[in-house]
Amino acid sequence: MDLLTFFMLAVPLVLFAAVVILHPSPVYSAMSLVVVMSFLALYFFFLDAHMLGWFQIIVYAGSIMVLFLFVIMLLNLQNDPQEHQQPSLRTASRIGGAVLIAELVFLFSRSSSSEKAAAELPEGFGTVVALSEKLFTDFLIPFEITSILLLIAAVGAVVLAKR
Amino acid sequence: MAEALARQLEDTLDPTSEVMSLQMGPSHPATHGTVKFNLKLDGEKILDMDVEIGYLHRGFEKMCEQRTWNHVVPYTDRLNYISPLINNAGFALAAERLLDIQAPERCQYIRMIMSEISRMADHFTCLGMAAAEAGAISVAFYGLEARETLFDIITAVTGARLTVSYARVGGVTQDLPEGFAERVRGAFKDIRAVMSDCDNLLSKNRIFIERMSGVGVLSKEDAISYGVTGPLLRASGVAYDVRKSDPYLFYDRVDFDVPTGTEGDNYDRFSVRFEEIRQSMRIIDQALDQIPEGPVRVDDPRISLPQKKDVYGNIEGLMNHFKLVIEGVKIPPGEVYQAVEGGNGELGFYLVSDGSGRPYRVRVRPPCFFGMAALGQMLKGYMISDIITTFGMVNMIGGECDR
Amino acid sequence: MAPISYHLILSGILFTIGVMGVLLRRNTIIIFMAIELMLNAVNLSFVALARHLGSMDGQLIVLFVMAVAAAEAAVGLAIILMVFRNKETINADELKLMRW
Amino acid sequence: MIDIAISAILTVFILANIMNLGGLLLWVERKGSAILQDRIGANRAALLGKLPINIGIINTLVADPIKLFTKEDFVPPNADKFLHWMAPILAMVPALIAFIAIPFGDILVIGEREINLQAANLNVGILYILGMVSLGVYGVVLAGWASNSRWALLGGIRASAQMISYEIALGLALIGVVMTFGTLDLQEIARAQGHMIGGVLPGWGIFYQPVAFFIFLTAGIAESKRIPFDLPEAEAELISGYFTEYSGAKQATFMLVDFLESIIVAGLITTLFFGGWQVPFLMRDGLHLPGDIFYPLPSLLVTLVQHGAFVTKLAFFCWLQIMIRWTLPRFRYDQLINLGWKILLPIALANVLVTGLMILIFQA
Repeated sequence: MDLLTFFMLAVPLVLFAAVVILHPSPVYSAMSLVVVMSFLALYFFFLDAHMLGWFQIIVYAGSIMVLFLFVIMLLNLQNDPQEHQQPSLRTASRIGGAVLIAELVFLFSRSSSSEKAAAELPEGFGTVVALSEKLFTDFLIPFEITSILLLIAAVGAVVLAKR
Repeated sequence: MAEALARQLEDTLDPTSEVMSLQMGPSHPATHGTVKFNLKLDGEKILDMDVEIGYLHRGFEKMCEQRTWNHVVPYTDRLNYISPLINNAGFALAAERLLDIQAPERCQYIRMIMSEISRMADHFTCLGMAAAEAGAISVAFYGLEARETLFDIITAVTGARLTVSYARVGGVTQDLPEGFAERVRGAFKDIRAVMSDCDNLLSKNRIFIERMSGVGVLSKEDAISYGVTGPLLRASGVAYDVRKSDPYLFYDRVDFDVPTGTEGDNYDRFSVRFEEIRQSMRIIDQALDQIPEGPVRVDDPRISLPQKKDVYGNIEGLMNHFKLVIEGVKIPPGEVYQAVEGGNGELGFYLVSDGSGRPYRVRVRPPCFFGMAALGQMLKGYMISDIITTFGMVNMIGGECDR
Repeated sequence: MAPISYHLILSGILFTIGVMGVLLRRNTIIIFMAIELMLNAVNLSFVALARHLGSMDGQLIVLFVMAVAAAEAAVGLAIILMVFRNKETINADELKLMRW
Repeated sequence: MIDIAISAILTVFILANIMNLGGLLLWVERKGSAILQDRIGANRAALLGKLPINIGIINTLVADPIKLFTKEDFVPPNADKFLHWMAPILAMVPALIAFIAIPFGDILVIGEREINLQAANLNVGILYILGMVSLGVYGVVLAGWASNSRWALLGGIRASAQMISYEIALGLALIGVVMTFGTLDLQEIARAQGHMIGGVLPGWGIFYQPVAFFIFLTAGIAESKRIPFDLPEAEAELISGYFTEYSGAKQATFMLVDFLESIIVAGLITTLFFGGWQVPFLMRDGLHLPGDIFYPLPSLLVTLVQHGAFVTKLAFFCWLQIMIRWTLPRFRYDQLINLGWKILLPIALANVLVTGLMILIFQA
């Protein structure tokens, strides 16, 4: 993946991620997050994770975020009236976050492109076959546990929402 | 009033309240006949429902006091405008009871036949529109087609589709046209075909049954205490039909059943109306066999208008005509309540006469008014979609309900 | 292929934005979205490392993270709905009591 | 370079055709319903003054868009202007671009070059279409929210719940198909249906996955929000649901999206269950009739016949959806959700299980 593509994806990612946490309207936040998810999916494509890219769109952009929107609309949330939090904590977190990001950007400018080159990709990297072969052999037990977790979550959500 | 309005506004604007207040109507596609529902909703569930009627109030009862008895007849057309012939007959019957006369036998049969044809048209409209609002639009057009064949017959008899003004005190305006019986029986063939189509498309349709059954339940006791009549009451299991319990015209000479439901839900209402169309056809069939030849108006110059040739030909006829038109039929003082079975239930005319040519007081008991009163009770706890089907089955006709 | 550090730093920036969202916002749904953002930042580094090392393991972890995130979103949003029903607010500052 | 050009040409070809088909469907819906209901239907607007023949089709294809696109574009005063404007676009784009993964023919041979008749040759075509379908919900939901109208909001909420619920049944029905054919590539799936079962029965997906077909049809109609699943826009209940507050071109867009979605559903049904562009007995080199009879045919003719077959099947399923739309009443919200979760989902799961068992049995 060349640098131009990287920046074409990275800049909107950061911008929309910022909109997610800064916009007063929850709907705009959610929609920005959808954009972030979609850009991440593109990012995954360029990192040769084709399957994951589609999963990212279907699962995150297609389902989880619709769920968020559904709840926002169901509660009919308007813009946040005011954020009444301890101002000191607010300032501290703002400064801390800004410093951290600045540090990362600084690191970024310092990082050289003379690192160890990426490994050669094996045949069929990131395809359905490669993914599922691993999934159903090495990761079989985690896979089953995850499925049980999903089931529990589904039951839990139904029970909670019904009460 | 202002306080209530303010509270309502507050409810509407409160963003954190999960209860959403929604005003359905008066120009909502489902509120045909202009009516407004003030809803309190939790998601799609109806917490509270307030029915607001009166958008079509025209002062019918007051208007009648300014007109002679026969001039009231066109106003009655505008009550339940789908079945105006029943209203005509009801008003004429009431006036005749005040006069203490009987219309000629042929006239009574004609009124009965035309009432039943109107009832069928009414039920077809109700069922078709209910289906259309449930989404099955094709069925609505089939129902309208059947109604149109009936309206054709009505046009042939009366000269108008809706504003028929067919009855007069002491008779009807004109005799039946040539070949009426054959025409009606021919139309029945088409109607039976339409009904079997509707049967296949709706009565056996799983989606439709689930939309209708168990929805808008009105118990027998509630129905009676709300004063609901007609198909609504019969669907709740009370076999009350004015035609049976208090026969007018010659309903005691024909054989017919009063279909009833068991649950009091929309599906029962649907079935009751559907079955009533069949019973109406039975009644008309028998009446067409029994109908005698003879005059269609009472032979009394104080009540019936003279022949046109007398009006134009001799002074007595002209004067008679003049007196009847300008002063009206003189009905002796008294009061009367005459009920007929309208498309939606007991349609009652309470008339008071002071002996002049005009009614002193006219009061109509509109059948769907009581259905609308019970609507809130029927729908509490159900969903928005159920309003549509239940309201369709109550079959509110604005002209009748608001007068 | 851009150097691996680029991807990791981008991931770090996204994660920081997520953390700031949690700290700054008081609307639980937005906090929740910020958490999703953090999860995605981590996913990003997993995928980048998987690409760098030429091994599928990273991608598989991401798959699991997605499944868990879906479960988390379902339960979390159900909880938020419940809280809103009981408290009529989803402002994190007003939800001080653990029991409701 | 030439490959890119070919892809571009194919994409333009598909988009142009699909847009036309969408407009045509509007006419079929009007005229077809009129025939069904004993009405006359769209018949105003004649070509060159008064022609003896009624060409209502001109009306719906030309006059209607002109009328809709020149109407005032009204935005409610308290609406969210930006999202109100974005929503139709967000609804339209996924519906349009989903088509590029659907193959509409086998290969077209021009000189030495073999062109795969599929605008984008995606090896995960099914996932792509699922992704696009799941993105399509945003336009609807945002339209409902941005209009700042209670009716629209109710429509938006209904739409989001309905589309998420039925996506699951849709996806599980697809898994049965994917298991049968062992690929996610729609062109490969279409090619795999070219054989004959027992020499007479075409090897179409419906004969392997009949249950999945019915689930897919049901869930597909639900995804395209048409009767009996048109609750988000149920005109008797919610006026127009999520696009109550839209007018002019934007409303036309939403209407067109409905048709586009039903064309996608028809295209997917055709490809997955009815052999796509396959014609029974017709192979790439000619007609193979039972009993080893073989008529060689020119490659171009075969391609044209196959494309014709695809279009015919597509048209049939579009028509089928329109007929369903004019026949059935619509569900109620709770019944709809029940149907999705309590009936379709278990059946789809059982179908996946049975398919897996069958594959195990027949491979062993």
